[in-house]
Amino acid sequence: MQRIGVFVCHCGSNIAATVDVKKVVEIISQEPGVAHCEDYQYMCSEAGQAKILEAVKEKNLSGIVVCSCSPRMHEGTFRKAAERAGLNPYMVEIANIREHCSWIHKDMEEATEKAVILARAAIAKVNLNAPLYPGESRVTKRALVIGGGIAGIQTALDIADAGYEVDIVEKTPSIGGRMSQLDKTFPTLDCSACILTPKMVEAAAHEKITIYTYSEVDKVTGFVGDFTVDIRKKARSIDMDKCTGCGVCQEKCPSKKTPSEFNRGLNTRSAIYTPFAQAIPNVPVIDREACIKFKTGKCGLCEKVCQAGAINYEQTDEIVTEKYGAIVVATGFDTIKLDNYDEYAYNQSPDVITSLELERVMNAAGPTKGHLERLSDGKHPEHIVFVQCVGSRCNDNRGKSYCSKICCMYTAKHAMLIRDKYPDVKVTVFYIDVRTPGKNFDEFYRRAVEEYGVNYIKGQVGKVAPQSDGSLLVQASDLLDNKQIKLKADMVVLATAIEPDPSVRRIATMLTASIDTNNFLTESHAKLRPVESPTAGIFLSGVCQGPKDIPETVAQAGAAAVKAIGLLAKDKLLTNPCTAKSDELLCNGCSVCANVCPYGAISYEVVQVNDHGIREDRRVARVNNALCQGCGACTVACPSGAMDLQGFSNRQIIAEVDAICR
Amino acid sequence: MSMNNEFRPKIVAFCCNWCSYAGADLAGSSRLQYPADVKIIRVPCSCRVNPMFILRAFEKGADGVIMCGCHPGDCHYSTGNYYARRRMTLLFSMLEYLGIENGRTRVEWVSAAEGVKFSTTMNEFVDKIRSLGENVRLGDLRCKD
Amino acid sequence: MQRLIDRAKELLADGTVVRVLGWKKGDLGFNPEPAYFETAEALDSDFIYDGFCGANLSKYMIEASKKDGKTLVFLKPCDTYSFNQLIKEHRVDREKAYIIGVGCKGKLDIEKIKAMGVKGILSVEGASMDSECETLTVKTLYGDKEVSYNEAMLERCHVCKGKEHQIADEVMLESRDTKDAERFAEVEKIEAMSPLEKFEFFKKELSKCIRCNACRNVCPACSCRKCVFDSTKFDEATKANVDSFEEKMFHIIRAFHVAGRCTDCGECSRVCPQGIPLHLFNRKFIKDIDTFYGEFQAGEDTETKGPLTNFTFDDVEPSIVTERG
Amino acid sequence: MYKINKENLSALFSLIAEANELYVPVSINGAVNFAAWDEDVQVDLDTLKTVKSPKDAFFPQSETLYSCKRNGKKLSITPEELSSKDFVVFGMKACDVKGLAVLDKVFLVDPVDSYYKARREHGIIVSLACSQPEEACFCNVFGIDASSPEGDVQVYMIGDELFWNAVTQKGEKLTEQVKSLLADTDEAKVEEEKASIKAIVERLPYSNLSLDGWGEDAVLLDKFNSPIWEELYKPCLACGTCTFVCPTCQCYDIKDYNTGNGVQRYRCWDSCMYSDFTMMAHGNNRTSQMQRYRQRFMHKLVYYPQNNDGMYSCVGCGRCVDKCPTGLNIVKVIKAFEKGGNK
Repeated sequence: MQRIGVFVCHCGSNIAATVDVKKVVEIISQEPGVAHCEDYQYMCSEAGQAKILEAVKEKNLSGIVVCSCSPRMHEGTFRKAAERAGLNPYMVEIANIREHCSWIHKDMEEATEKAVILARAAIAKVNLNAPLYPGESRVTKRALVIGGGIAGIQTALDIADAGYEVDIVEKTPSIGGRMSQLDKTFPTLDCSACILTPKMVEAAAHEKITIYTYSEVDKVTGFVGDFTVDIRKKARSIDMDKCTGCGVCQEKCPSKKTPSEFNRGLNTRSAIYTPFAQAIPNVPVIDREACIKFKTGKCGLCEKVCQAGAINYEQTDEIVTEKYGAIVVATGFDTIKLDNYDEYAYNQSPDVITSLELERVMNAAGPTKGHLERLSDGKHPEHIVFVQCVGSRCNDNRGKSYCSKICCMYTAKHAMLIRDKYPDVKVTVFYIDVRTPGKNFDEFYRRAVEEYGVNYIKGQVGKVAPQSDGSLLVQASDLLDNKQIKLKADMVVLATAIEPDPSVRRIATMLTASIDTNNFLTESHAKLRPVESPTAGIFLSGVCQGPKDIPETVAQAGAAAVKAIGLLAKDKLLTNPCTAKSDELLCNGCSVCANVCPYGAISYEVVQVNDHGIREDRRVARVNNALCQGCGACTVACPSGAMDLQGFSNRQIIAEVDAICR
Repeated sequence: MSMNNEFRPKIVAFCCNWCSYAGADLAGSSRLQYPADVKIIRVPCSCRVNPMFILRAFEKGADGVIMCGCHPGDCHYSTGNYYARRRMTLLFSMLEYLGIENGRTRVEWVSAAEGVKFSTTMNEFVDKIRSLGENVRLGDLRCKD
Repeated sequence: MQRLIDRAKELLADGTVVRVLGWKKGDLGFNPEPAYFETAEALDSDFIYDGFCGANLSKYMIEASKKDGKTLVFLKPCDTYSFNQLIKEHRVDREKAYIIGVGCKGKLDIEKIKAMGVKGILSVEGASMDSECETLTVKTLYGDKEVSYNEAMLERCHVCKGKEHQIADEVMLESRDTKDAERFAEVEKIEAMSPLEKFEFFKKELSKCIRCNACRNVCPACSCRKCVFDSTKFDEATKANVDSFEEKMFHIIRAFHVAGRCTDCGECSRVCPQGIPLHLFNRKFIKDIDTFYGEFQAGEDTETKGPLTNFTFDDVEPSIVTERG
Repeated sequence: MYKINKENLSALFSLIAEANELYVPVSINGAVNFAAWDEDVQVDLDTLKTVKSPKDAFFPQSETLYSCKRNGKKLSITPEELSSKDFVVFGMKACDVKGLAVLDKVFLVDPVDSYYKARREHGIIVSLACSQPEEACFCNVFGIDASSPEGDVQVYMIGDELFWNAVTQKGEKLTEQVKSLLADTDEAKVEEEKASIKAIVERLPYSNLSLDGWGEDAVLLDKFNSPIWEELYKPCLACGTCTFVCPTCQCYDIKDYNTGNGVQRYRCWDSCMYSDFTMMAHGNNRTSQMQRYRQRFMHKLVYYPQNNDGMYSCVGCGRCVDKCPTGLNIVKVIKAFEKGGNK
C-alpha cells in the first residue's frame, strides 16, 4: 500500500469556482491509503510545488495525486517536483478536475462529486504505480525536410547553417514551390523570383544540404532521434551528373501538348521539361506519360540531340534509405478544385481564372509573357472583377470553413499592379470583409483603394454568366447599398481557397503525425508549441500547418528549424519508460503481439525459464524498449495477459474503472 | 448521488492520450458542457482498451461505456485505432447477441481539434444511456449493494 | 482401423516416429481416451479409431513437441485446422509431428444417444470405420435399441467444414460427407430474437455453467500456459459461479480471445458436462468476422494474418453494430 | 409406508414448499441439476443422475462468508447469517446421500464448519431409490445399496405411484406436513422394486470392481510412487469437471470479491486438477498435472480412508465416468492398478 499525498489545486477560480475544493480535501482525506491531503491556490506555482516537497518529506509519501488541470498541461511539472522530492517521477498521477470537470460543469455539487471520483480513480491508479526509469536512445544528426518550397528551403538553410546535415525531398522536378509561381509579393511588391532564386541557389550550393527533387517519401519507420526513411527517387530518365542543362532537348522534343503544371495549365510544355527557367536543379525530367518514346517506342530525339549523353530511358525508380533525427514537414498547399462552384463559370469560361493563374498571366515568363490579356481571345480587358472568399469561410460543405488568410492581400496586390500598369482597366473587388492584419498590410490595401482607385464593393457574387459577345455578366449583391447589381466584365479572378497539398495525408500517416479535419497538420499546442507535431521529432513548417503568407511562413520555417536543431544538438534522448513488458512465465510465444506492433519492437527468443519449479526452454516475447512507443496494442492482443504496459497496466486501468464505477 | 431520484448513469469514457483526451481538454477549455456522469480514463491509444476493461466497467456498475480514439488514419501510433476498431466492432456485436442493449457501448473518433464533437458526443451518449436506464443485464449483483 | 495400427507399427519400427498419439479403447466401448503408444504390443491391444474418437488430438501435440523424437499423430480433417493454427502460433513444432490424416464418417455423441432415452448403455455397435455408419445398435441393461447414426452425431459434424485434411504427411481411411445443416443457422436464429429473448436464452444456458473449465482446457486455441482467469493480471481470477456475471465475462472473453483463431472444431460443446452450446459464442464471432472483414477460416494455413491482427482503412465502424436494431 | 400418485407430485411439492425450501432435480435445456422448486420449473425425476451432485444444497459451489464495507477509512464487517430455515432435498440417490456422510467427516469434525453444519441440521433428505441404475454406476462396490438409500424419507417411484417411507424423526416431521396428500400402503411393491434393482446392480459392468490394495490396506508409498500414474494422467485436460460433479469432493478456495465499496469474502469449490490449487507464495507443491491427478485419486482411495476408518471418499456414482471430456475416471485408475498388480 502506498502512502499517498493528494494535492487539490484551485487554479485561482478556474477550479475553485465550480468545485468545492475544501470538500474534496475533506472527503479524499478519508480515503484509504491517503496519508496527506491539502489544497492550494496554484499547485503548479513554485510555492505549490514546495508544498509537495514538504509533504513528501514530512509524511514519507510514496505516491502523489495532483487534482488540477489536464496532465497534458502539467504532468511534467509535477513529475519533476516529485523527482526533486526524492520520488520516482512516475509515482505521480493527475486527476484532471479542470478541463474534464470544473470548466464543463455548472452545478457545484455535481462538479465536486465528480472531482472526488476523478481523484479516487487517480488514487486507485497510483496505488499500483511502480517506479519507472527512462532508457536512452541515440540521435541521428541529420534532418529531413519534406517539401522544397520556401518553407522547406528556409528550414533546411537554417538547420544546415547550424552545422547539421539536411536532406530536402521535393516531389516536383524543382525546388521553389508555390512562391516560384508568384509574380510579385505583398506588401512590398518585390519580384518573387528575385528574392526566392538566391535562396534556392544557396540551398543547392550548401554543403550540408542534399536535395532530392522528383522524389517522394516512401516509408518512415523509427521514432524521434532515430527515423529511417525510404526516399523514392522517381526515374527522371536523365543522368543528373551528365546533364548540362543546355535545354536543347526541350526545344527539340516533338511532344509539346502537355499542360504546364508550373503555369497552372494555361499553356503547354514539352514531354522532356524543366518546370521553369530558374529551376533547381536545372535538369529536365521526361514525363513518361507524354513522351512518344515511352508511349510508342519510337522517337528518341532527345537522346540524339543530347551532346552530354545524359538521356537514359532505362532509368528506374531508386530507393535511398537514410536515417534522420528530426523530420520537418513543409508540404505546402494548393488551391481547391472549383468543381463545386459552377456559379462562377470557372470551368465554362477561360476568362474566369484563379488568382494563382493570374500570377502566371502577370508574370513575364508566363503564358502571356506578362501581358494582361483575356485567355479566350487575347484581347485587352477593360474591366476585371475580383471575387473574394471563393471556397473560404464557407459554412456549407462545398468549400473550407477557414479563412485562407492571404487572399485579401494578394487581391489588393493584383488590383494595384493592374491599375498601375494598365490605368485604363477598371478593377472591381467583391469582398465579405477585407482582412489586413499585419505590418504595413492595411496601408497597402488603402493605397489600392485610395491611390489606385480600385473599386471595392462589399457583397457577394451570385453568378458569373458568359455572354454571347464574349464578356462576362457578373451578378452580385451590394451589401452596403443593399441592392442587386449586374456588371459586365472581361475577366473574373477568383480568390480561391487554399488547402493543404493532398500529398500530406499520406505523409502524415507515415509519420503518425495527426491531422485535422481540413487536412492541416495538428500542432502539439495551438499556442505554446505551434511548430511541433504531437509526434515527437516531427516539426511543421509553412502552410501544411495552417494558412500563412510568405513572411509568416519564413518565420515559422525558422522556428521549426530551431526546434529541429534543438533536438539534433542532443547526443542522447531519454525514452518514454511507459513501454510494454512481457512476463516470460505467462508468455505463450504465440507472436500475436508482434503481429500488431507497429514498431517491430517485439522479438522472440528461446530462454530457459523456471516456472515454479518447472524448468524448460520456452519461446518468449522480448520488447525492445528503445523501439516500443507504448501504444499498448500488444497488451490487448495478448490473450494470457503476459504482455502489459508499464504506466498503464491492466490492473491500473481496472483500478481506475473500479473507482469510477463504485 | 444527487438528492432527487433522477437516474444518474455511470459512464466510463476511455480516451486516447493524443486525440480524444486532447479533444476532451479542448471541450473543457472551450467550456463546452456535458453531463458530469461521464468520467474519462486516459489510455495511450484506443488499442490499449481491452474488452475486459469494458466488461469490467459494466460488472462494477457502469451503465454505458464509450471509447474514443484518433480518426482512422490519424492514430499517433499509426495503426492502433484500426485494431481497436475491429476489436470493438466484434465485442459490441457479441454484447448485442447476448441481449445487451445496443446503445450501451459506443466508439467515436475524436481528434484533438474536435472539442465540439467531444462534447456533442458525450451529450448524445448520456442521453442515450438515460433513455436505456440502468444497466441490469450486464453487471455483478454483488456490486449493487 | 487395422490399417492404422499396421502403419503406425511400421513407422515405429523404421524409426520415423518414437511414439504414436491416438485413441485408446475405453472400458465401456464408447469412452475411448487420447493416449500415447510406444510399442507395437500396446497398439495391438489398445488402439482404437471409431465413431466415438471425437477428441481433437492436436492440442496434445503442444506437449509432444517438447519431447525428443517425432510423434505420429492421427488427425481428423477438422483437427488439422487446429494443428495449422497451433503451428501459426508457434505452439507446436511441425518437425516433431508425423501426421496421418484419418478419414471421418462423423463423430458420435454418447450424450445425444442418452438424450434419446437410451439408458444403461453397455456397448454400441456400428460405430466402427468399417461400417456403413447408418444405424447404431445400442446394447443396454434394458434391452437393445436402434439409433440412427446421423442423429447420434455431434452437432459439429452436421455443419462439417469438409473432409479435406489441411495438413498431413499421409491420409488414410475413407471419409463420409456429413454436412446436412447450415453452419450459421443457429446463430442466425438467435440474432433474430429480441434483445430480451436473447438475454433470457443465454442466461438460461449459462445458468448451467459450473466453471469447470473443460471448454477452455480442451480448446486447441486456448493454449495459454496460464489463462487470464487463473492469473492475477486482470484481477479477474475466479473459479466459481458466484454471480451470473462471472460466467458471462468468462465466456465472452474466452470467445474473444479465440476470435479469429477458433477453427470451430466444436470440442468446447462436446465436452461441456452441462451441454451448453458453447460453439454459439465462437461461431458468432466467426460469422461476424466473415461478414465484416471477408470470409476467414482459421487454420486453413499457417501464414495468413488473423482478422484481429489485421485491418483495412475502410473497415466497418463499430456503429454498424451499435446503431442497428 | 405411504404412497401418492405421480399426478399429485406437483401438489406434494407445493405443500412441502409451504414450510420448507425445496430442491428438486430440474431440467434446463436438457441438463438436469438440483434447483429450487417453483411451479414453473421442469422437474425431472426420471434422469438417474443430475449433472452436479446435490452436495450443492449443503456445501454450495459458492457461498459468502462475510462482507466488509468501507466507509472512508472505517471498515465494518458483517458475517453471513447461517442457514436457519428447513429445506428439503427431494430425489437424492443412495450414492449422493452417502456422499454427505463423506463430507460430514470433513466438515463436522473439529473444527466444525458452522455453515455446513447449519445446513446439515436444517436439511431434510428425501432420497429416491434408483429404479434403473446405469452403466457407470458402481455404488455397490462401496457397500451402498441403491435400492435402499439412506435419508430422512425414502421414496420409490414405481409405475404411476410414488412410495414414501419416513426413516428418521426429520422424515416423520416432513411426513406430517404432507400427510394430507399421502395414502397408506404396504411394502409389497417396494420390496419387489428393491429386488429388481438389486438384480440390475449385479449386472452392471463395474459391479465386480475390486478395491483390493486400496483403502486402509493400501501401502501408501507404493501407490504414491507407482509408475502407473505417469501413464494414466496423460490425457487429463486439467479441467475440473470430475471434481465439480463429484458428490464427495470437498476442497474449496476462499476468495475476496471487490464490490467497489468493500469486499465479499466467499468460498467456492476448488479442484485439485487446477494448477493454482493450493497455490502458495512459493508456488505450488504439486507442480505437474501427474501429481495433481494422482492427488485426486490417492485422496479418494487412500488418504481419506486411512484417516476415516476405511471409509472411501468415492461413492461410485459414476458421474466422473459419464462426464470426463477425455474418458478418464476413477474406475480406470482402479483397473489400471489391478492390472499392474495393485502396486
